[in-house]
Amino acid sequence: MGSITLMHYLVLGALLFCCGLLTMVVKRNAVGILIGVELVLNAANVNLVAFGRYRGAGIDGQAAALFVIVLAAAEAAVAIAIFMNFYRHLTTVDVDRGDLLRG
Amino acid sequence: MSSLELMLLAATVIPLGSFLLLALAGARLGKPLAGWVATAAIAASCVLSGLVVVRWQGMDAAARAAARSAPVPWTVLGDVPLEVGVNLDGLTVAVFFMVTFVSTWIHVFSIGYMAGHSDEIDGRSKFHRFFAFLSLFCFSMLGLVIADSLVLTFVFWELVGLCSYLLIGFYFHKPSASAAAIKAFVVNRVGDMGFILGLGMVFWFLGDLSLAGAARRFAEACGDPGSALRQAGPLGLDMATWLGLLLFCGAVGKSAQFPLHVWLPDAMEGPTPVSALIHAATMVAAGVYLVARIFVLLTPQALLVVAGAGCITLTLGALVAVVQTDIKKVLAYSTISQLGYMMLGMGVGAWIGALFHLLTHAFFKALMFLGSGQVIEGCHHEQDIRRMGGLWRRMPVTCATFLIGVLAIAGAGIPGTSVGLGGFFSKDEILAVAYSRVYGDGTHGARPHGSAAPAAGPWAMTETGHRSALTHAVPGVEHAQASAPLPALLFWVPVIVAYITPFYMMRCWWLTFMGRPRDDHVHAHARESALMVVPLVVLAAGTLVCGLVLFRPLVAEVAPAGLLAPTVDGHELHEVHHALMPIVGGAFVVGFAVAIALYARGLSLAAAIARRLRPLHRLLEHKFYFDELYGLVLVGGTHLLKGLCDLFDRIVVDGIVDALSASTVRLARFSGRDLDERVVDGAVNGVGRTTWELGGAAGSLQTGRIRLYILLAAGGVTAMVWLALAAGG
Amino acid sequence: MTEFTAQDVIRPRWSPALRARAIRRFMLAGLIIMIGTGVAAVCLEIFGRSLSPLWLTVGIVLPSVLAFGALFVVFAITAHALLGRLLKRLAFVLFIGSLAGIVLTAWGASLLFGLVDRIVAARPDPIAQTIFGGELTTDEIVRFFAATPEDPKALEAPPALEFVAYLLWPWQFRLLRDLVLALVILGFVSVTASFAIWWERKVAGRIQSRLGPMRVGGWHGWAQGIADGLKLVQKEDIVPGRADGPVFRLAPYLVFIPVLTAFLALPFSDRWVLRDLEVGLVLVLGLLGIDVIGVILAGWASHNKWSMYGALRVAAQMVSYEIPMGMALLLPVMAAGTLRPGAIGALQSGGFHTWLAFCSPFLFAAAGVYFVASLAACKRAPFDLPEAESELTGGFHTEYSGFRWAVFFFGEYAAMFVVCGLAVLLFLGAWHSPLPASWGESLAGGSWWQRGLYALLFSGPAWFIAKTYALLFVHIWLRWTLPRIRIDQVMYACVQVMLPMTMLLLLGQMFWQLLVPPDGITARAANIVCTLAGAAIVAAFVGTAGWGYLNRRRLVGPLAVNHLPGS
Amino acid sequence: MTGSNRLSIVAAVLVWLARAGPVWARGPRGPGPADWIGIELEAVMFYLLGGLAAVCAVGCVLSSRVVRMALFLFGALGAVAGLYLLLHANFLAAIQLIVYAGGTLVVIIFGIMLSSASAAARYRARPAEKAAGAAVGLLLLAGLVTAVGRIDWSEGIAAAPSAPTVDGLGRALLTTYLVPFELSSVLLLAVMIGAAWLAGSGRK
Repeated sequence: MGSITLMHYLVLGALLFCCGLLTMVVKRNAVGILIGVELVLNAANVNLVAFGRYRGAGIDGQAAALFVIVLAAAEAAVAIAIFMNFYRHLTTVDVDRGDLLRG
Repeated sequence: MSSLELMLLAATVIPLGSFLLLALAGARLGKPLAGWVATAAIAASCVLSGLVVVRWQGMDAAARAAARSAPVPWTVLGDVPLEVGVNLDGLTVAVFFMVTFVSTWIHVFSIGYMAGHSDEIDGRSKFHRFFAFLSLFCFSMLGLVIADSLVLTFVFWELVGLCSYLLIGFYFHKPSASAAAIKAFVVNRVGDMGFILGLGMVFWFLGDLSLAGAARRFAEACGDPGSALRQAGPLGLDMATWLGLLLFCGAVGKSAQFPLHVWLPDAMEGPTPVSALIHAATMVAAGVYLVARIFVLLTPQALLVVAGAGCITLTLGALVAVVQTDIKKVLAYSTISQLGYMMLGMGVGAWIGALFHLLTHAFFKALMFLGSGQVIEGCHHEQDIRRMGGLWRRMPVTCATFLIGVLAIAGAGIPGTSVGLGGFFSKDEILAVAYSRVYGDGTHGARPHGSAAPAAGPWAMTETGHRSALTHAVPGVEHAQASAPLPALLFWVPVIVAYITPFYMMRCWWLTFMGRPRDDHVHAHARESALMVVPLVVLAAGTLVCGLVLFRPLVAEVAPAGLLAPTVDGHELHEVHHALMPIVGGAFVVGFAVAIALYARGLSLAAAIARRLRPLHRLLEHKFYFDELYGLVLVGGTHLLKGLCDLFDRIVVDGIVDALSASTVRLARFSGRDLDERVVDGAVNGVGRTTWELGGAAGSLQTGRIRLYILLAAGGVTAMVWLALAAGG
Repeated sequence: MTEFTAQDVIRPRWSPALRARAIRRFMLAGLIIMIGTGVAAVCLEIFGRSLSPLWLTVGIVLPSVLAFGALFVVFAITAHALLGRLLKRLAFVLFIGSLAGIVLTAWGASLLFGLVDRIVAARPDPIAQTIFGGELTTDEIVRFFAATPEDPKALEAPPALEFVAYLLWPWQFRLLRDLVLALVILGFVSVTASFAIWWERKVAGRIQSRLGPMRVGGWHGWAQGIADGLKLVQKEDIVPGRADGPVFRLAPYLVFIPVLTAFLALPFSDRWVLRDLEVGLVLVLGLLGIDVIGVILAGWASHNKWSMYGALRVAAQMVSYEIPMGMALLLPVMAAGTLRPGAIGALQSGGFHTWLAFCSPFLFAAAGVYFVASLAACKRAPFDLPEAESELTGGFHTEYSGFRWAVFFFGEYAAMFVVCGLAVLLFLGAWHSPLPASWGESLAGGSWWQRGLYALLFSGPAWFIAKTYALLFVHIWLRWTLPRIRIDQVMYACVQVMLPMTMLLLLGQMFWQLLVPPDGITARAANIVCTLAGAAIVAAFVGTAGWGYLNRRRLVGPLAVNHLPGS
Repeated sequence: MTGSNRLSIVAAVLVWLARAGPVWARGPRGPGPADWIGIELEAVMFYLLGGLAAVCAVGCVLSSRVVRMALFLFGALGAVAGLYLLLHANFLAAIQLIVYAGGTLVVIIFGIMLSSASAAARYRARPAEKAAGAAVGLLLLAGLVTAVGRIDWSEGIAAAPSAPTVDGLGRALLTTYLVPFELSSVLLLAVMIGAAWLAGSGRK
């Protein structure tokens, strides 16, 4: 009765994922998009760890999540550096202004 | 590990420590101090190796064998164990001592030399960097000397090459220096390519990478007619010969032998102490050392190639040296020539003689290079001997020591006695062996041992015709030329060159130090540096005594430790010496006399002769056009390859395409115009138009707005999720 | 940043009427929630329905938390209004009382827990579990007390035990235990902070040849810290007009709460620890890292350029120094082979020479590196650039005043205690005394007073706190003796000096552990040398203080001397 | 109401609670894990933490100031760390705090501060975009939840509870995952250099 199953975590992961995606779509601030990405990655991580725990994958889920965390840190550093350059060139962080490559 | 091995190991590692110290903290040590650190390190190594030599002399054969411990297993490559150990024998000890001793004094010299040179690059002193490189070089060279496995040898071999590159290009902001460095590196790579292929063959065929083990396996394999090594390879030579030749390729590169000698003269772009250390005394000798170590892996055919290469090289070097005007270039070509002598010695079986020559040559060539460095430094970087002259007043010590070097390289000595300089003995020994190989009756080998085995084995002929220890080589082996006499050229060419050598050396010395000053400006400013004179004197003293005291016995002792014939029959050697005496005994006198006669009154007489023999002179001046030839062959070869590709493209590929198109045309005609135009064209145009319009539509989506892209992607994912759900029921 | 007028900046916030209204509202809300929850629970009880965890959370747990929160707010506002004046009068009693209360609570709680745990263990049916730990009924407790060795299941119980059973019953729930211990820790942190504030001012005074606070509370102004706290609590609550209100208000708690949480895994002794977590060290480090966010947000939300600069400096400095700090922590972790604080502490029980700092030269050096990095990570002088008052008028907390400012300071002193505690735990023998353990072996298993003596002399929270305070004193000492360095020097020191140094130390320790046999002559020699060096440092430390005390007449002016103890 | 009355009421409640046991513990129950997190408490904690994470995530979407978004992200990260604890991934929880909350988030906030022309600068998306985004997001959520809900996940609840994770994770990283581990170190190095170069390239 009512105990927590993998489904609960998956639903939570889906919710976090959709929120992250929405953040990316709705925010015009570049940093906002980065925050959305972090949410998405966290959603993936929750799923990974939950699968690892509930499907007997042992330590694998956690190891994968660890790599995701590391990659997220790296990604954030590079993204912020790019935003700095963006800001320096366009004096804004509004990503809609960064449409110089439009077709 | 025995204490001797430990001492050698320590002596090897000390320069590495110095390198690390200088690399990490060299800039803080400052200008003179960094140099003294490196000097102290190599001097410590020298003292250690000196102790080793002394103790080695005091040991009997059993103790020497006992002092050598088993190698340490490092790893296993496939099923071939890789072992590391110290190759402790007389040759190692001797060469080790020579390297450390010469290096020490060159270090001392360098401190004085670099003090007068600009060592600033981009406004920062690179003084410590120079000595760091020198230390690294010493470490690599010493490691090469004590390595007992081919793999280790190769590792240190490459390290030595790297150091050479770094030091030649020390003034890397000078285009010529950096070009010379790159040239040396690339040319050496060509040789090393062969070396590494040879290593691969050793690995493949012999399955043992240690020197001793490889030799043993080689002997076994060659004794067995069915073994893979005895299979015929390219050019009608068997695989055993190819193995040796490929290994020899490395030596060709490093020792600047005939096809790959072009880098050495250019390498004179490096600072002069570097030339002395690397391109005269030690590194180039490494090639000869390598051949000595892999001697037992060389078949008679391979030895013949070695001898041939040496013969060509020594001739080439000597001839070019005759017309060179740059003092360092003269020495460089004489180095090439002398290395050719050593290789020739190896090739004809004068194993001991060649190594003996290596050791004596190291001393007097280092001495002369340092002398030239003193001259260049004293004359404000003037290197052209035509503008020197009369320097003996200004530089008496340099002049005298240089003369000792010249005498040594010319093989000066009193014929018929045992009084003479190093070159006198070593060069004559090589010639004597060559003589006995050319004109001997091939039966020498049987005599000293009185052995019943016929002297027909492939490794029978070494030194004075004695049989090698590998007497189990099967008599049935088909090496017809093994016991046949060598071509007479191998004896006569070196003899002639022995006349040329004193000529060009005396020319160099005379033009530099004697006669009248030809350039007042140079002469007026010439001076000797006190610090730099000390190494000159020490090395001169070494040159005077080294031939007699130390090295001959040390080298000769290797034979019992190694795989060569145990004895050198002094008696017989003397006989040959005596026989040779009328032929080469007076060569140095003749050469000196001709040189002095030519140049006693300045350059005019020589210039006149040069004008008379203009084509020959120009040929020599352009160093037999080797650089131009290589440029032509390599660049032209590339063009040729391009042309071939072009032809292939035009004939084969285009042909196929043309044929296809022709058949298509026929097919199209055959199928009829209506069908073609209406259906096919319509379809094609329709596709094109659709694509165009789709592209336009997609282009309008291409807003450059990242959020829109994300939205679209998310929409796509959503659609797919729902589709999958719908499909899954 | 634009110009402000005073009217823009100061937003009047609080008045007695407002206060009363707020109290009424919160109380009402809390009561309604509680009653509602209670009614719901009773209804469920009557109808015998069981709840799924989701509805349990939404229907009962969440409302309970909210109700407690509301009532706590009421309590806080009331206390703020009423107790302030009361506190002023009864400062001494309250201070001593709270100190004693903390100790007694901790002690009593641990006794109670132990007792309840024994009851749980002695129970015949250990399988049945409930939501909060063990379904211990009062009957069982009574039975436990009534049981005799001859008859373990005696049912006849003296009626007096019934009441004891009701008192004991709640203690079996881990949540309640945690709540009690959290309160203890909160109290400890508060006492530490107010004590450290006074201490810092006294030390500063002595170092600067003056007396420091002398009046409040009588003996050497000991109550100054409490008085400061009270003053700050009573100050007007100011939020700059253009500040980002919620963030501005939230920031101090983002600084304070993670540090407080770090006490969760900080062991005061082998048994005085809230949770001896497997990943305790990493957790503490992570929590220490989090309080950067609060500081940055404080600077950002203040809408003041000094605050902003301070915040940027904090971000750069603290994030940078966390790396050498964490890497220096890795050395003892490597030596101990575990991240569990309790295990690391237990390793060092053999006396002065077994402390990890003295086990290898690299650990010895790492202790120093860690200490310097921890100074920077706590924004302490000489690395106090983020709040350099001569440049930034206070840095990130320029705009803060009153209670929030006090929270920042509580957070800072608590963080100092935590980093010093980590140093003590990892390098300086944790809760063990410097005396060799063999001396106290006979005491350890003796009667209760022998065990008490053992705890006092050889191992126990007292030692841990004493050693941590000693390091805290060094923090304070350094602040008043070293000049502040420039921000670029701070970053240089981190990135180009400390980082490579810790990397080398890490490598060195690695090779040390790989190559040096732990019982070999090298290890022993290093141990002896490091121990002697450590002893020399301590001796120098004490000697300097003693020399200063003996020469106080020369060092401090006559006014001060007249008031010094012993004159 | 007198004091004694009040006391008696409290005592009565206590007695009731003690005798009856908590309401919510009445259902049928199997043997729970021996550690202090019982199944039900785990569930409660899941709902609390998951709810916090969800609320913070939604807050991220809805808030218009980027600093607030960062704060919400902080909340979500902390809640996810708590979820890791529930999932017996202690080490991951600590790492989440150190790297994410202590490192990445600081970098993000740093980025916000350095790149905003003014504190109040807000860029609002157009309503149409918002509507489209919301539609897509909700549809996707619905699709995912439907997909998850189709499968019966109740089987296969983890049997082995809290094995020490640090040990296992360390071993796994240096054996099974050695290559990704080394690759990620290389990646971090590259990122470090790249980020430094990118951030510094503008100010010549």
